[in-house]
Amino acid sequence: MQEAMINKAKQLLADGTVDRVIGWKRGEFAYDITPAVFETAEELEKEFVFDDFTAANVSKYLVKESKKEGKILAFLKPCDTYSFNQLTKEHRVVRENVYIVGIPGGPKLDAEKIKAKGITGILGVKNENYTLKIDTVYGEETMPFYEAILDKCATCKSKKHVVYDELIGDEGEVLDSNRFDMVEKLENMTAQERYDFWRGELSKCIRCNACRNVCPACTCEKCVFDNPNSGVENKAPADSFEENMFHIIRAFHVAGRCTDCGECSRVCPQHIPLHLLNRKFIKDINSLYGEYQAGEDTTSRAPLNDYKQDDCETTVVHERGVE
Amino acid sequence: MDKNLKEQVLRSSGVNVLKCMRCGKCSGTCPSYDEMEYHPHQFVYMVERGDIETLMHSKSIYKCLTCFACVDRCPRNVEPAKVVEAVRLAAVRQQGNNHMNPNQIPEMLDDDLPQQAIVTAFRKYIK
Amino acid sequence: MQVNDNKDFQPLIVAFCCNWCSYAGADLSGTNRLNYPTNVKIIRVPCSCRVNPMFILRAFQRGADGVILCGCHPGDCHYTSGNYFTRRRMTLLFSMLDFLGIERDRTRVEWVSAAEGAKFAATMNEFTEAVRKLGPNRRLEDLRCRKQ
Amino acid sequence: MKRIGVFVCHCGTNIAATVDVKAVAEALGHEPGVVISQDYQYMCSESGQNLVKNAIKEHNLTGVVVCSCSPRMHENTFRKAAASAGLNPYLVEIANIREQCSWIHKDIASATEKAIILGKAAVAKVHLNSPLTAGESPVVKRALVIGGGIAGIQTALDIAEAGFDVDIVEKNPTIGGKMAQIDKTFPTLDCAACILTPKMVEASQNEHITIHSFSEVADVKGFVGNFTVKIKKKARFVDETKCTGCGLCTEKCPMKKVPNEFNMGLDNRTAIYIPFAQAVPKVATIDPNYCMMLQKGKCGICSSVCSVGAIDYKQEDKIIEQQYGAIIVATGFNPIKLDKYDEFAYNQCPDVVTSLELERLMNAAGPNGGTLLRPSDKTHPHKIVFVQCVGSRCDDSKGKPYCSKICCMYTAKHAMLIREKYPDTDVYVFYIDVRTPGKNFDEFYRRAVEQYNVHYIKGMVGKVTPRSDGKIDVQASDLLANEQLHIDADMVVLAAAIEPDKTARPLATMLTTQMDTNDFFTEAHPKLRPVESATAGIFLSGACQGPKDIPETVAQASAAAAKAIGLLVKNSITCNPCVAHSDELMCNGCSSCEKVCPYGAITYIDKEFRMPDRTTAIRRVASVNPAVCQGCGACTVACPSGAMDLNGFSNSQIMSEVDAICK
Repeated sequence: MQEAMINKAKQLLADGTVDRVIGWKRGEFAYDITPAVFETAEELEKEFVFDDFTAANVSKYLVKESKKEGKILAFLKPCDTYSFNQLTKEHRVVRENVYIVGIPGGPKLDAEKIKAKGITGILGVKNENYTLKIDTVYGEETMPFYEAILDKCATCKSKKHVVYDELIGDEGEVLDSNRFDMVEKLENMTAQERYDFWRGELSKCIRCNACRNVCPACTCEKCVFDNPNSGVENKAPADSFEENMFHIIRAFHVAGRCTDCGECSRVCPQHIPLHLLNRKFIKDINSLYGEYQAGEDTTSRAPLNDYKQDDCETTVVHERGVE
Repeated sequence: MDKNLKEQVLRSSGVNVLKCMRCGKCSGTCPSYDEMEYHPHQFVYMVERGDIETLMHSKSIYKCLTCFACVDRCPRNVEPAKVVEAVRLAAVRQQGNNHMNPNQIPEMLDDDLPQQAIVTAFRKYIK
Repeated sequence: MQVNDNKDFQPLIVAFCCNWCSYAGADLSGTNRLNYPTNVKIIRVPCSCRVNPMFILRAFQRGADGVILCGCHPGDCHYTSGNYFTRRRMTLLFSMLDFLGIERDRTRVEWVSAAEGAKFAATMNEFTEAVRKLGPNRRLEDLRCRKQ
Repeated sequence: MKRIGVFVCHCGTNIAATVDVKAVAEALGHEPGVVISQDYQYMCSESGQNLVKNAIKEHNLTGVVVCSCSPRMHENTFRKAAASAGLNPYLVEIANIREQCSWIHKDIASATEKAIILGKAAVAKVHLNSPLTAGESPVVKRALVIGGGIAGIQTALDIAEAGFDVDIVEKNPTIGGKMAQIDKTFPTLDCAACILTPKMVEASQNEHITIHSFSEVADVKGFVGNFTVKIKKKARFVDETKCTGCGLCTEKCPMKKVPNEFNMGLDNRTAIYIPFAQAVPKVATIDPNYCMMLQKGKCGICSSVCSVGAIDYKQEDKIIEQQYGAIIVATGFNPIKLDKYDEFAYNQCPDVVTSLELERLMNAAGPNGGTLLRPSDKTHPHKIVFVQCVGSRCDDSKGKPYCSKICCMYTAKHAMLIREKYPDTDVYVFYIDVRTPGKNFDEFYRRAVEQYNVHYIKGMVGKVTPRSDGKIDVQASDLLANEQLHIDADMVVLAAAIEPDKTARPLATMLTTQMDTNDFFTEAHPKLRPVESATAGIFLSGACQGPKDIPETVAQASAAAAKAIGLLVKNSITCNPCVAHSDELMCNGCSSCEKVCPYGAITYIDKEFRMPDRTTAIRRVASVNPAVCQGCGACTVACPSGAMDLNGFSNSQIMSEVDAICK
């Protein structure tokens, strides 16, 4: 796959279709893979990486990159295409300046899950018949492949590319996922249990802003939490409420725009399941205002920027069973 | 007037009789009109008033062909044929009142009565 | 189940009222001398759709025990569509607060027209009582702000 | 730090009886920034106002808080007082301690405490108030009327009468609209053409009125007082300025088999045509779908017979652009299509006609020269059945949910005219209800029954079946006689529901005006502002707002004209300064705000920004037109970055009120 992508990129650079390529390169560790921009065939040969750890969604980088001179090639996984479409809809990326090559999606691996098995010093991995062979400095280790995949991949919603200029590999389909299971489980708890659950999770927040910085829906020129005129400016969680406020408002601001790409939870260093907040909004929107998948197209109206005269009243919340 | 009966008819038909604007198109379109004592629009109105028993005892409920012309043409989607059907159903359900009691059987028996008739009678009335 | 009904607790209620219907409705309940508790403090906004979820969270953060939002009845908005947006936003916000385990009765949206002075007073009485029963807001409070 | 003055009003005993006003003034005097805190018996009285004015001057105040009655009562009073003392009026805030405090509470201690908190909130807010200036925007003294039916004509005439220029845009080759097709009018039975055509001529001759016939509105930009409209003048292949309307071309045109839309397709016209004798402008138009010259390049007869050389086969659509101060929508109505009502056999039998077709059949200028004949065999009908409410008052899935309003009356008119002219003809009207509210309307209907012996039968027709002998079997129930009827009619006339013109929906989008689910334009207030749309500067005239008969249409047309004139006489409009504005440095250009704006006040511009690294970047940012924005604030919540804020009710102002109350 990596080979095919490098060749495609080289070809498109050579024939002048694109001037730059956004892909991924390796950091200090085998599993430490970050988005990077390449300008020459040599750079691509040397550093371009695409493997089971390549989970990062590059669409957000295109907000800046697509506004630069010339055209950029972007390799987008199915989930990334939803983010890209949503950004196009919000005029955040310049579609004409991006050449999209759709590439197959995950499941991608979660290095944390491998480490949790006590496996350290990871040098590389190989998936052999769904057994993960892990090459470490201490020798080879194995574990079942599916035990090591990212949570966001375990509840994958779609293998379909909603936007692309060309595809490498076959087109997939929208999947029936069980992504709302955990939300439902929480909904069925008592209010006290839910409160305890979230207090436990959110109190771990260190306000590193990684969730905000990785989120393809959080592309504000300046975040309200950094805006002195907003009245809610704050940099760090000084008390138990501020992270509540931060995460509720962040989820509210991306409600109806979040494509459920799962990056927020993937990057959270404290392992807070932030995606559950977004999914709660998605689930509510689907059930109250009709099925809506952000990023599926570039023309539909976002549910929070829309209304029907016979929408339900807010009392639907109060009328839900016992607390 | 039996309120439960009205509710039963409304429930089993699924029809909101209050949507009727009394235009009479159902009766205007009904092929069995002349056969019926109560006509489709009257069915709807009488159900609205709760006068179900009169309808149940009228032969009209068996004259409806269930051709659905009234359902198709009603400007307000009231679906009169479903009301007729529901009244018919109410009548069928009330046949439970004339159940046969097994104790009555011996005196009804005579040599001319075919056995099959007894079996049929039970099947029909016991429920 | 609430064991005691917090008879002596004086909750702090913040009410956001739209200028055209609900604020006028609140004025009317004053004109008609209809009582409701002093716990309720009204903030005037041009339209219910001006109310940002941040205002509501901020009120809770700073120690409000209940927040109620009043606007024109759907279809009667002075700005034609404002309250329809309010309805969607608040439904989702309240649902999220519920999801986070915050007591549902601390938040409410009520449509009060300029003619409904009696409804305004009744709503405020009822809402204050409901919040009183819940007791002080602990789950959404910034304790730091109370220390002063 | 602001220098704030606090003024607590006793309102006689209205406030002072339950609120300790001295204590309030005392407590608020200790708030940060407050330099003077006073109480007075009647703050709104002249001496009370002088107290405020003097304090402003004496203490050099930069903010004023008045604790008094509702701002809905006296906010303006105190704003004016402040302005006269040289303080920006928007630096005044009111704390409502009467309606929302003293009048609803009995306990002095707690009411006083609450009054102090309300005062503190107002002080906190006024700290963040900034001076606002009501902007002014100029008014272009020209109006645009969209639609040239009786509504549009009347509106245009009234506006022209007041001395303003007005343009009519009509999509058809002639103005006149539906009324031109009508034979007689109820309830007086005078001839429609006799009262309409003089108005059409008057419109064409008025020096203030320009008629753009065969034209459509292509684009609308701008806002109240200053709309920029693109009008598409469709190619009619005839030079309007040269054509004299002599009609020779229409006589000579060899293509004579074109369905005549003016006569509802009941007869034919030629490919080059003038819709009717009194058309305005009386100019020929070539129908490119049928013209052999335009289709095949062969013919050219019209060009050769035209003595003034008006024919131009190469004419193309032309876009003209014009500025307007006000726009009046008068797009009117159409009868609905009857395709889905199979039971009435409209598509099967030529003798089943709509009421508008009947108008043409009976019109002296119609296909039969005014003699009522069956379309199928041109014989005289002896039995005619009228069916009311076809497609009106239906469930949404079956037709239109509303009453079309005009059918009861025009059917009575038709029935009466037929009985008058052909006494040997039996007329039956099947009705659900006869609705005749209006001056002399019920009397008119009663005349149809009592004087003309029209048979009114309560009950809807169930089925219409054309028979092989040429008769039409009409099956219906007579609900009062409780019997089913079969009438062997010669003709059936269907009172088809009316619906807004199809061009209305895209127009509403261009104008950013609201429509209801039936595509009728929504008025700004159903009772008090019935001829204005919610969008400033857009007015509604005639049936585009809801079903209307001619008198109502004309009344509304004149009312809309009056409202438009009220706008046009102004040289400029003062804008509400409490409007939204966007901080360009923070705006993402994501279009969320635009989507929720009911007034279309937000547009986007590409703006160049200097980046920290000294490069420049072009970003799409929102820009609010203060003349259009009404200040609801929907956009401020839709904006995720907080770039959008509202003057007078800013995020930080409301937040500071919240903080003051919750302290």
